[in-house]
Amino acid sequence: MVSKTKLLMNVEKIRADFPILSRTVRGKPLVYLDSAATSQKPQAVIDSVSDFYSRYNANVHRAIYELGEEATRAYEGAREKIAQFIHARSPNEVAFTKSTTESINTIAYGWGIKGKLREGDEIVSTVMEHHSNHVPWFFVQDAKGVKMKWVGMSDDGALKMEDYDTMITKRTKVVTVTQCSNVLGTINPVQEIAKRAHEVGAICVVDAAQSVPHMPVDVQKIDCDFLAFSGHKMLGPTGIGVLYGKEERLQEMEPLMGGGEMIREVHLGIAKWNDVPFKFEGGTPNMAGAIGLGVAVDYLNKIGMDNVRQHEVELTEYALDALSDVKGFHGFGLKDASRRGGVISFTLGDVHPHDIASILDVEGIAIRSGHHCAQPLMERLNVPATARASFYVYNTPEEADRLAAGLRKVLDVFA
Amino acid sequence: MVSKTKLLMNVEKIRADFPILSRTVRGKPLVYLDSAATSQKPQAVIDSVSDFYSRYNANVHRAIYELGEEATRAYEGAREKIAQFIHARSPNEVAFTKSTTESINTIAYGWGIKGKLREGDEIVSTVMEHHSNHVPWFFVQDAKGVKMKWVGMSDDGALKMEDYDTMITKRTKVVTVTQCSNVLGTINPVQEIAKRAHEVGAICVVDAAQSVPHMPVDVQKIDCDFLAFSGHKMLGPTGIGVLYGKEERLQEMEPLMGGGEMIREVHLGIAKWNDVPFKFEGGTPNMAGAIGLGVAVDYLNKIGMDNVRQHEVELTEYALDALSDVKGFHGFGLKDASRRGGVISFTLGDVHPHDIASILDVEGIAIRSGHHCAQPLMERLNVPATARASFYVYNTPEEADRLAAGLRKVLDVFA
Amino acid sequence: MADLKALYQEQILDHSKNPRNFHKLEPADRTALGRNPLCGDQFTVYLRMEGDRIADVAFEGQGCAISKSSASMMTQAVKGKTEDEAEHLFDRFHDLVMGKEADPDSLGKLAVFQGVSEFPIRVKCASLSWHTLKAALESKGSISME
Amino acid sequence: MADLKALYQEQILDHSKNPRNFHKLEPADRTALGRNPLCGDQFTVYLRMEGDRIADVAFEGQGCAISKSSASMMTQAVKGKTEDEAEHLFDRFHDLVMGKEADPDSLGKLAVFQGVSEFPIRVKCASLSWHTLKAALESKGSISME
Ligand SMILES: Cc1ncc(COP(=O)(O)O)c(C=O)c1O
Ligand SMILES: Cc1ncc(COP(=O)(O)O)c(C=O)c1O
Repeated sequence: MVSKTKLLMNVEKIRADFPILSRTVRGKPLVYLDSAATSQKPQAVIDSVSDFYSRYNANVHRAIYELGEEATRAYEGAREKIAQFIHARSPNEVAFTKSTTESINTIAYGWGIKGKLREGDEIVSTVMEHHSNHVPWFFVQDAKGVKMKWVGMSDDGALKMEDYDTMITKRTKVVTVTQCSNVLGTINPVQEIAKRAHEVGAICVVDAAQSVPHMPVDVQKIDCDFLAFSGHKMLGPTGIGVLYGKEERLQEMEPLMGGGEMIREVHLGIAKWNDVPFKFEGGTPNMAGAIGLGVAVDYLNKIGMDNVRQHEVELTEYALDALSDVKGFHGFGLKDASRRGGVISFTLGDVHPHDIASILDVEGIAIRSGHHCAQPLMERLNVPATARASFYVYNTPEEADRLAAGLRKVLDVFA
Repeated sequence: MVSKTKLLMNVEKIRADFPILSRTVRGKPLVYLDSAATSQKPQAVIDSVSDFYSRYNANVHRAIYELGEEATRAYEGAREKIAQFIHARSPNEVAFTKSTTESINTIAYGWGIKGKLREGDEIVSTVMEHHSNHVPWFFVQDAKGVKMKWVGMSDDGALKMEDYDTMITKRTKVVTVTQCSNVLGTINPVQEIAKRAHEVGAICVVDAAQSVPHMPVDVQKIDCDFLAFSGHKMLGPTGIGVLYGKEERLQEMEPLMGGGEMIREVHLGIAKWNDVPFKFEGGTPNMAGAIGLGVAVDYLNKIGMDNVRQHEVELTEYALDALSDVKGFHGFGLKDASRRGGVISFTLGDVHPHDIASILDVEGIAIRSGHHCAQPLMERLNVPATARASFYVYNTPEEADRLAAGLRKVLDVFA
Repeated sequence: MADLKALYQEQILDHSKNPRNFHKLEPADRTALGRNPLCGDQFTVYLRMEGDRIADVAFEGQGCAISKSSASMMTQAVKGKTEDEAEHLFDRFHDLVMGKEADPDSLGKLAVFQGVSEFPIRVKCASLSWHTLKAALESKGSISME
Repeated sequence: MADLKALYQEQILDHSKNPRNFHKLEPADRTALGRNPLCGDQFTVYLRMEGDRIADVAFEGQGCAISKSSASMMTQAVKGKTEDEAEHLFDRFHDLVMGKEADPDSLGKLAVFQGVSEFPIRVKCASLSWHTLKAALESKGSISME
């Protein structure tokens, strides 16, 4: 068992930066254990958004005046920070979208529907994807007669890597996979998977919605072609996401949305696209969102992504230990905390996850229950739903203890 | 000439609500005349965003805990306010997007590319559209072999309504038009155009990016099938837009993006959509953006949209008058301010619009120069670019005077 | 613990553990499947009608304590009622869980669901079986809520 | 007015009103079209080469005062230079307008464009003709900037 004092980060100092963490819920101090759904925001991020609106709000790129130049500098500055954060070769490889979901749809349309995929081509995905990395590919399947295959999973929650041996063939054009499961926390070997994809000339798409916020991610090391994540899950504002793509890939790809900003020339009936990444940023972007995400990246860098990761490993280990003492607790996923993110899905005897969540809510503890936008995975696990607790930089071992105590209360109610 | 004191609104009181308006630019007090690009934000909107992040930030719809319920209530409350603001029949007719651009792309894909349009069908647009209402339709044209036609414009900037007589035929399936030109300010008779569309069974799409922020808009009276606008142009946050659609139309239409929130059921290879409007809200939405837009609507309602409109008519009249005294000033668009929005595009002798904008910038005056994302209109006007000043609730006649004085300085420099 | 007791009343727990009329009805005149894909809840409601009257009613399926106990008590409440009476009762039940019912006690045993109104997101749990009943009465095969 | 004077120097205004080498070159060895669709600026640069050397250079087109005067002064600056010298001069000119040139005065007349560095969005205006020159030297037919 991890001792509570072992935690390397000064979590109390971090907590002080998050105003929401001092609030109470139903009379109890809030224990927020739903960061996999959306994270809380430090004051610095909140202030950066207010500051943009209060001091230099203007449309970016086209304004020939001071305000517009300040806004453009901050917006493009955020792009640079994010590019560095994921080790992209250049800021041109980072396009702003509204979410992981938009980023993946952009790839599915641009590479799949409007792109090069043909009937007979194949897409290899997995059973543990979030709906946002399932449904866009179903669009491609339906529009282009492309065949989909899904890599399976062992009972303990690891991808069946051997499935790739048979599923990846010369027909494979896209291999898509989540780097970290939002239900099980499983961290998948995306570098290995990208390599397999490239061996047959397929591209590799990585859903990094649960990885970029929680661990160091290096797109050059992974060598993926595309990677997608959301700002709101990494201390950033809502409504901002990132589409990373290798510059050549972005250049080859058709844009999803047409409009202002993304064009170079428009005549009646004809348009020419702007350079990457602007080609993918049709319409006025979420400028405050991008700038706030840049500040979130600063904040995470200050802590250090290695420390973030380490903190979550320790906390997950501690929590798994504390929870395993609760009667009827059944946790899903790998036992080894070093192979998973800070996400614990579980059931408790035959108490329905909805009831668990409601009772914990009364205790001030916010967890999630349901299918977590991963119904195919629920079918694979053969459960209608699970309860899920997820951690971030501001969570403490004491909160894991309160969760365990809360679950005991659930058992009391249903005794 | 309108006397300065005639203005009915207490603009000074309004200005005090906008923190950015007290800043200086290059040592001069800011005169912000670029609201057609993006508007400034009142403190109440800025605070509502901070407040969301500081007090009740949580993912909407699926959270079984207090925070999530508060967030959902506020998010859905914003939807109700917006529905009322545009006189929709029900909040189900309002879907949140990231921008006008996304809203129009959603229609073009959902109705056009994934929808019912076939080779031989026709789309009737106009020469005065913004790129965001041009390019998405070019996608449909290219993907489906649909033919596009563009209604022309008289030299003074009015749509040639008689073009509709010949262009709308039995082949017409979509008629799309901007309610207010972002370059000329021309207000188009969208109600009449919708009627013409419906006579042949076509749908009518209205780009309301420049109308909803500035005048009362009643979607039931217009009787359009779809209508699109952006939050950032109406005192709201960046990264939030609205897609209005008649409920039957939304039900018939395929979604643009697949992902979380927008589905009811997902199995491997198969997905069933959620109800409208959620079907169009794939991914975690811009919750802070939607809530902030709701507060912007409250703010506009408090002023009253009739007053907003009246203020801009008066200001435009005043400004046109003041500017017409400047040597070489050439204004585009209708002379009658009651038929146009608060947008004045102009040239000044043979001084290039870029130079005008730079010199005004040094005077603290922010205007726009360029093609305003309306290159086909520039071609129609036969100018490479124009300068553009645009007004909103916080602008004053004194600012119009400063603009006129600034233009005289431009003439001095180039004398 | 005030709200907790309000939500998980003794009777609710009892009905969730020992649901009444929890079986298939064969033959059934009308049947409907109700689902809430968000939480995986899923109930089938079976009806045997005598003219306009619900002669017998039963259900099968799985769900949370709120949805299961509500289904169980729903079957007890509507057995013997006419279609109109059942629909009227649903309206009042809906008001109850929405916190809009002025006189909860007049709803008899169903009044225990009043506490749900403090947990708006659970309203759908409490009303799933009722919606399914309605679908069965209207002979719609299945419904889906979210 | 400090910045304003810095940007719109007397010489810049003079060259924008009376551009030098402002005509077509016939025949030209190399030519390129440069455009900035944002503002509609558009210049054609014509070159007559003698071996590696720019024997003659001229331009045509339209644009703002900054882009036009820059094109005019560019033609004066590169006439007689070798390709390498011209490219090197472009690099230094670019540094100048980006505010990175340590010794502006060593650039001679071109130093008047130093003020552009205070207006980053105008950098593209000042460098459009230079990019076009480069495209012509590399025999690319046209370029587009934004
Ligand atoms: C008439 C018109 N349509 C569409 C748009 C596009 O709006 P957005 O950039 O917010 O998507 C604009 C504004 O730029 C506009 O003025
Ligand atoms: C693994 C994974 N992929 C994709 C998403 C979708 O992210 P968003 O809703 O921000 O688009 C999520 C989060 O919900 C996720 O956990």
